[in-house]
Amino acid sequence: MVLGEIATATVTAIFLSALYAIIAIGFTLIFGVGGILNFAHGAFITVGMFAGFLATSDAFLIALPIWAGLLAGTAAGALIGAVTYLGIIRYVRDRPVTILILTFVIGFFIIYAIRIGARDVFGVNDPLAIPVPQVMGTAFLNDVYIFVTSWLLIGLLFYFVNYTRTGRAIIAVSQSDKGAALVGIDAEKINLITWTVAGAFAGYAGVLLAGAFGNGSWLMSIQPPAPLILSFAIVILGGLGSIKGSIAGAYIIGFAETFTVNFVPGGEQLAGVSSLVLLVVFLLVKPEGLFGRGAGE
Amino acid sequence: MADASENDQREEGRVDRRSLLKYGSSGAVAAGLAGCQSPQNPYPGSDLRADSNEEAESDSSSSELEGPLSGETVRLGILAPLDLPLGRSMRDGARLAAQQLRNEGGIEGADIEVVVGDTKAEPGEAASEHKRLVNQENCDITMGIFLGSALVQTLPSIAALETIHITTASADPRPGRVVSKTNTFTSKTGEEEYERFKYHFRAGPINLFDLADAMLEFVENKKDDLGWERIAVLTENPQEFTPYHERLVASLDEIVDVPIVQRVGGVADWSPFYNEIEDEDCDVALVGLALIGTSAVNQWANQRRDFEFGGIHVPSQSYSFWGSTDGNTQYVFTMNAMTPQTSNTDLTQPFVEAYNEEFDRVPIYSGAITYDAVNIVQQSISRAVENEGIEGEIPGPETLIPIMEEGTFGGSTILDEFQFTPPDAKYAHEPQWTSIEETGVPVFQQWQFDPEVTDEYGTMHSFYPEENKTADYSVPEWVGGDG
Amino acid sequence: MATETPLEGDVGRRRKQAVKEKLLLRDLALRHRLGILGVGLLALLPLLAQPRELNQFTYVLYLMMFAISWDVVSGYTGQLSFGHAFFFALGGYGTSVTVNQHLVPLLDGLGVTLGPVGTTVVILAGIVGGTLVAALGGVLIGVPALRLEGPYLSLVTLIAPLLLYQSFIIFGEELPVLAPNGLGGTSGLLNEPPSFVGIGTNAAVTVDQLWVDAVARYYISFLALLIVLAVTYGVTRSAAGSVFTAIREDEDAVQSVGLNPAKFKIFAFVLSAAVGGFAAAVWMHAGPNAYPNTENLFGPGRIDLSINVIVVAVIGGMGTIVGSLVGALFFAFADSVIGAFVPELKPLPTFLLGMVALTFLPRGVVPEATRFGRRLLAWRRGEVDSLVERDRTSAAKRTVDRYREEIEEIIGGEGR
Amino acid sequence: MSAEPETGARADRERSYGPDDGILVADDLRKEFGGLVAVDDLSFAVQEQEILGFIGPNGAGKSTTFNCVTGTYPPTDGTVYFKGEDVTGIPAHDMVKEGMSRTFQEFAPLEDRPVVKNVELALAPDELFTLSGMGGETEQLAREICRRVGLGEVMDQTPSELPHAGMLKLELGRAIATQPDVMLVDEPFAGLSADEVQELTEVMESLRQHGMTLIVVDHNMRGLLNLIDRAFVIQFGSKIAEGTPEEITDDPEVQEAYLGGEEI
Repeated sequence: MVLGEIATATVTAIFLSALYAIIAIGFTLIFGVGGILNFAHGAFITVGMFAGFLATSDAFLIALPIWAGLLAGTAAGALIGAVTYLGIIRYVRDRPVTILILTFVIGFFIIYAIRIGARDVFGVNDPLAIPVPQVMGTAFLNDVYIFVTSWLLIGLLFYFVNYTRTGRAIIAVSQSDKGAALVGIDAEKINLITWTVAGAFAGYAGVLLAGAFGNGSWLMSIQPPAPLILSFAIVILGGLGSIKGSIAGAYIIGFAETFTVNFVPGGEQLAGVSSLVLLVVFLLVKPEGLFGRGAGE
Repeated sequence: MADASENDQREEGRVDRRSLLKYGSSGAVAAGLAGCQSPQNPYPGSDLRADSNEEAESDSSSSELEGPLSGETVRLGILAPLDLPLGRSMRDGARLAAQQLRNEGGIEGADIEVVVGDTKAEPGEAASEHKRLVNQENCDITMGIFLGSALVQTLPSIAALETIHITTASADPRPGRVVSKTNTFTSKTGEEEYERFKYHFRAGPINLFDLADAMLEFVENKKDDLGWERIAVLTENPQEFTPYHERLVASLDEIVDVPIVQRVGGVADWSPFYNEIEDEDCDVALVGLALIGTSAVNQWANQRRDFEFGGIHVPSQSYSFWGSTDGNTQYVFTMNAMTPQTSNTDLTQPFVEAYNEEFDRVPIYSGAITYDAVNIVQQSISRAVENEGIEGEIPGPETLIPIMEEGTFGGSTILDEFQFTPPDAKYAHEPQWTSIEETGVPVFQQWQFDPEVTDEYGTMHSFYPEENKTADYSVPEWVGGDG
Repeated sequence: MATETPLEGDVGRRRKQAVKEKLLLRDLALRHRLGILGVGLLALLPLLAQPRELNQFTYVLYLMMFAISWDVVSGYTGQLSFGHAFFFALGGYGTSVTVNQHLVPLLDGLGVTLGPVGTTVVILAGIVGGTLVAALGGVLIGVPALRLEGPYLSLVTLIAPLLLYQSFIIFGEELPVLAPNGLGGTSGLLNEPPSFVGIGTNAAVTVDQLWVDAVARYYISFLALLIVLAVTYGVTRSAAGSVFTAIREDEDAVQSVGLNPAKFKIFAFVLSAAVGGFAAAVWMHAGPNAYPNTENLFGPGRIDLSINVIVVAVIGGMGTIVGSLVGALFFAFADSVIGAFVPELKPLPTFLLGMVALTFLPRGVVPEATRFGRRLLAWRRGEVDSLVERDRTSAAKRTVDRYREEIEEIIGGEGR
Repeated sequence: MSAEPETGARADRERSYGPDDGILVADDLRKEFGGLVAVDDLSFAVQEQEILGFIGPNGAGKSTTFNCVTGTYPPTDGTVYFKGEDVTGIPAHDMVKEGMSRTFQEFAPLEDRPVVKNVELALAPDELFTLSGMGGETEQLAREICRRVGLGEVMDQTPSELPHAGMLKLELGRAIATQPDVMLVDEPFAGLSADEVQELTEVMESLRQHGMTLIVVDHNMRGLLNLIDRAFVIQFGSKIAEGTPEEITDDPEVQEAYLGGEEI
C-alpha cells in the first residue's frame, strides 16, 4: 500500500516536474540573456491559459478541440512575450531596477486585464475558475502527455541552442552582451527571440496546468502551486541563467512538493510552502545555486 | 454585457454565501473593483462613481393609488453588489415585488420606490452606501447585503440611523446575536444592545448554525437510503465557515463514521485529499466549499473518484456552473433554498415565472428572499395602518418593529409561514427555522442531466425533502464498482 | 594618544546645540516651508471633506506610511523589497491577535471590565505588540539580506509575504500559544479589534455621529503619520541616514570608515518593518474599514499592496521620505479621477500610470521638483543662464547602477 | 609555490615580536589562498609616531598583508597586535574604531554626494540613533578636515569632478576623519606631479607632528625618501630587508629583487 503510494507520488512528481521545468526554463532564459528577472512570467502563463480557454469554450466563436487550445495558448504566450519586450522592456533595458519593478507591474496589469476581460467581455462566471479542458481523457494519460511533450520541447530547445546559429548566439549573448556585440550578434534580436520562446513555453504550460488542475484562474500564477513562485525556486536552486540547472531544480522542487504534500502529516496544506522553505534555506546556504555562475567566486 | 453573463444565475443556497462572494467567483470581482487597492478601501473620489450606480426606480406611469397612505411613497433601499448576478437578482426581486404591489394598489395606497445602492462586494462600500441611502435618499427601510463582513460593518450605521434593515443574503449569525436581549456577545447588557440594534432583521437565509443542523438532519434521514456509512468532511477554511463546520463536526460522528475531517484552503491539487478519502473507504465527501469548489469538482469528475460529492457547494448553486465545468458538476449535490424546479410554496413557481417574464432570467435565491422581504414590509405596514389607524404617514420603526416581531407573514416564496425569532431568542430577528422536516427547507439539489427538462444543459433537481422533491438522487456510474 | 583633529572639545554638546537651533525653524529652505505648509493643509482637510470622502482619504494616509516604510529600506539602502506587505500583515495581524486573542480574554478572565481608558490602553498595547512583531519580521528579512545580493534578495522579499499568507491558511484554526483562535485562513480574522473611536460598541470612545467618527479616525491616523514622519525623518536626516545611502553606494567605503554596514542594514530593515507594522496596527484601530483580513493587508491579488507602495514611492521619489506623501496623493488622485470615468477598468489605469512613471520619470516627482525649484531660484538670482540642468546622479540611478553591477557579477562577464 | 626558501630565510628570518614591541605588531602573519602563499610568516613592528615605508615590487604581498592587518579578511595564521592587544581577524570596521584607518589605492568615493559629505560620512558615529548630522555640526568638522588636507576649494564638488590628486586627498581626509592613531596610506604618490607629492608629504608630516603613526605602502621608494623614517621591504610575502632608506637602497638583496628593471 505504502509502496504503491510512493510509486504513484513518484510518477506524479516526474510528470509534473517536466511541466515546471518548461516554465522555469523560460524564466531563466530571460534572466540569462538579458539579466532581467521577469516577474511578468506568471502573467504569460495566465495569458496562455486564457487563450486556451477562449479557443475551446463554446460560449463564443466555435468550441475548438483542445489541441487548438494548446496552439492558441502557445501562440498567445509567444505574442505577449514578444509584445512585452518590444513594447516596453526594450526601452528600459539599461535600467534593471526599473525593469524589475516594471515587470512586476506589467504582470499584474496583464492578469487584472484577464480578470476584467473574462468577467465583463467574455462573461466568465468566475475568474478564479476559468474552464480549460484536459488534453487526454483520463488523468493518467494526461500526465503522460504532459511529460512527453514537455521533454520534447526541452529537447527541441537544447537542439536549438546547441546546433543552430541563432541558438548559439543566445548562449553567446547570455555570457556577455559586449562580447556578443563584438562578434556581430544582434543582441536586440536575440532578446526578442528569447522573450518569444519564453512566452511560448509559459503559454503552453499554462494551458496544460489549467487542464491538469481542472480549471485556470486569473491568479493561477501565484496561487498554489504558484508556478511563478515555483519557477523562482527552481531557477535559484538550479542557478540563475542555467538551463540544465532549471531542469534539475524543477525535479528537486517537483519531488519535494509532491512528497511533502502526500507524505508529511497535514502536508496537503503545505502545497506551495515546502518548496519555498526549501528555497529560502538553499538561498542562505548556497545562493549561487547548483549550476550557478559567478556569484560565489 | 455579453449574453453569457445574463445567463449567469445563482440560485438560493443556505450557505455561507459571503465566502463565495468574497473569495469565490466574486472574490475576484471584489478585488477588481478596488483595483490594485485593498478592496475595502476605495480612494477619495470613488464616490464620484457612486451616483452612477444609484437607480431610482419610479414608475411614473403608475396610476393614482388610493388608501390611507395615498400620496405617500415608501422608499426601499436595496444594498446589493450589482456586478454579481446574485446582487442583480436582489435588485430585480425587489423591483418585481414593488411593481406587483403597485399594480395591486400600493401599500395602503402608498407608492413604492426602489432605490439601489451598489455595495460592490466590499464591506466598506456597504456601510457607506447604507448611510447614503438613508441620509440622502431618505429611504424608509433598507434591504440586502450579502457579505457577512459587510453586514457586520454596516450594523453600527443601521443602529445609528435608526432605520429598519432586512438582510436578504448573508447567513452570518453575528447580527442576530447582537440584537438578542440575551446577548452575552458584547460587554453591554442585552437590553441595551437590543435597543441599539433592534433595527436589524434577516429574512433569509437561515444562519450558519441552522445550516449545520439542516445538514445533520439530512444525513441522518438519508444515510440509509443513500448507503452512506463513512463520511469525509472537507470544509474550506475562511473563518466565515467556522460556525457551520464546528457545529457539523461536533455531532456528525454520532450519526455516521467520520474518519476524515479537514479544513482546506488554497488547494489546487486535490489528489492527496481524494487519495486519503478513497483509502479510508469513505462513501461521500461532505464538503463546504466556495472559492476552491470548482477545481474540486473538476478533479473529482476528471479523475472519476470512487466516492460521492456534495454538501454546501456554493459554485454549484449557480445555474451557469454546468457550463463552467462542461458538465463535470453532474451528480454534485448541494444544499439550496430553492431551485428553478422546486415549489417550496404555492408562490415559488409563479415568482420564478413572473421574474423570468419580466427580466428574461432565472431568479436566484437572493432575489426570492428580497422579494419576500418586500412583501413582509408591505404586510407590516398594512397591519400598522389597520391596528393603529395611521393615516397619511409611513409608520416608523418604533411602530413596525413590534409588528414584525410578533407577526406571521404569508406571501413568501420559500416558507409558507414566515416568522422572525423573538427578541430574547439567542439569535434574534432571524428566520424562524426548526428543521427541514417541519419547514421543508432547505432543499437538497443535485445537478442531473434530464432530457425531459432540457437536453442541452444540466438541471438542478431537488431530491430532498420529499415534499420538495423533483427527482431521485443518482450516483455516478463510476462510483462503487468494486470499491 | 589621540590625534589632534578638529574634533577636539565637547562635540556632543555642540551637536545638541546645533540641533536645537535647527529645531527653532529659522532659516528654513523654501522646500521645507512648502513641506510644512502641505502637512498643515493635510491637517485642515476634515474642514473641507464630507465624512465619506474623508474616510476614503484617511486610507491615503496609510498608503503614505506604507510607502515611507518601503522607502526607508529600499530607497535609502538600496535593498529592494518586493514584498513589503509582509510587514504590514505582521503589524495588522499582530495587534489584532494581541488584543482579541490575548489581552481581552485575559482581562475577561480576571473579571476586569474595560472603560474607555482601559480599552485605550489595551489598544495601545496591541499596537506596540503589532509593531514589535513586524520589527521581528524585519530582522527575519534583514539577516538574509546580509548574505543575499540584488536579484536574490528581491526574490526572497517577494516570497516572504506569500509564505506568510500560506501560514495564515495553515494556522487558520489555531496557532498554538501565539494565536489560540487561529489566523482565519484566506478570509482573515473576522472579529475586528476595538477602535479608539467608533460608532459601534466595540470602541474605547463611542460616538453616534458619523462625521465625528470620520474626523476622529482621520486625526488619529494623521497623528500616526506625524509619528512615522518624525521617526523616519529623524533617522534619515541624521548621520544614520547618510550611512544608509552610503550603503546603497558602496558597502566597502562604509566599512572603511569604521561603520558596520551589517548593523545599519538590519537596522534599516527593522526600522522599515516597524514603521510599516505600526501603520498597519494603527489602521486596525483607527483606519477606515479596519479589518484584519488578507485583502486589506496583502491586497486582493496577494501582492498588490506591495506593488502599490513601490509605485507610490517611485512616483514620489525614492530616498526622500516626503516623496511617499506626494506619491500617495498622485496615486490616489489618479486612481479616483481615472476610476470615475472607467470604473470597470479600475485597477488597470493606475497600473498604467505606474508603468509610465517608471519609464519616463524614474527619479520621481519630489527630486525633480526640488531640482527644478533650486534651479529656478538660482536663475532668478542670475546665477545660471538656463533652467535646464545637466544630469546629476539620483538615488534611483545609484540603486540602478549598483543593481546592474550585481547582476553582471552573477551572470558573470569577467568571471568566466 | 611558496617563496624561494633561501631568499628570506637566512639569519634574520623571523625573529618573533611580542604585543608590546610597537603600536602595531604583526607576528608570523600568514595568508594562503588555496595553496598559494601570499604572506609567508611575516613579522614586523611599527613604532608610535613613526612613518614607515612598506615597500615591495608589484605582487610582493603588500596589499594582502595590510588586508590581513586591517581586517578585510582574516589571516590564515599569525597574530596582529594593535596597541598591545590581539586584534587578529576582527572586522575592518572594528579595526577602524580601534584607531587604525587606511586609504585605498583604488578610490571608491561615494559618487552621489559632494566631497565634504564623503568626509562627513567618516565622522558619523557607528550608532543607530544619533543626533549627529542633523544640526550641521558634523558638516563644519568635515569642512575643516577638507581644508586641512587641501580640498578647501573643491569640497562642494562631486568626487567625479576631482583631479587625481584631489581623490588622494579625499581618501586621506576620509581616513583622518575617523580619528586614527595609525594610518595606512596605500600608494599615495602614484601619478602625482612633484609639486603634488611635496604638498602631500607636508600633510603627512604634519599629521605625524600631531601624534599619528603612518605606514606608507609603495612599490618603490621614489618620493618616499624625504618622508619615511624607516623602510621595510618584502618580496614573495617575506621580508628581505629593513632599515633606513639609505641602508635599503644599498642592500644587495633588495637590488637583486628589483633587478627586473623596477627602480627601488
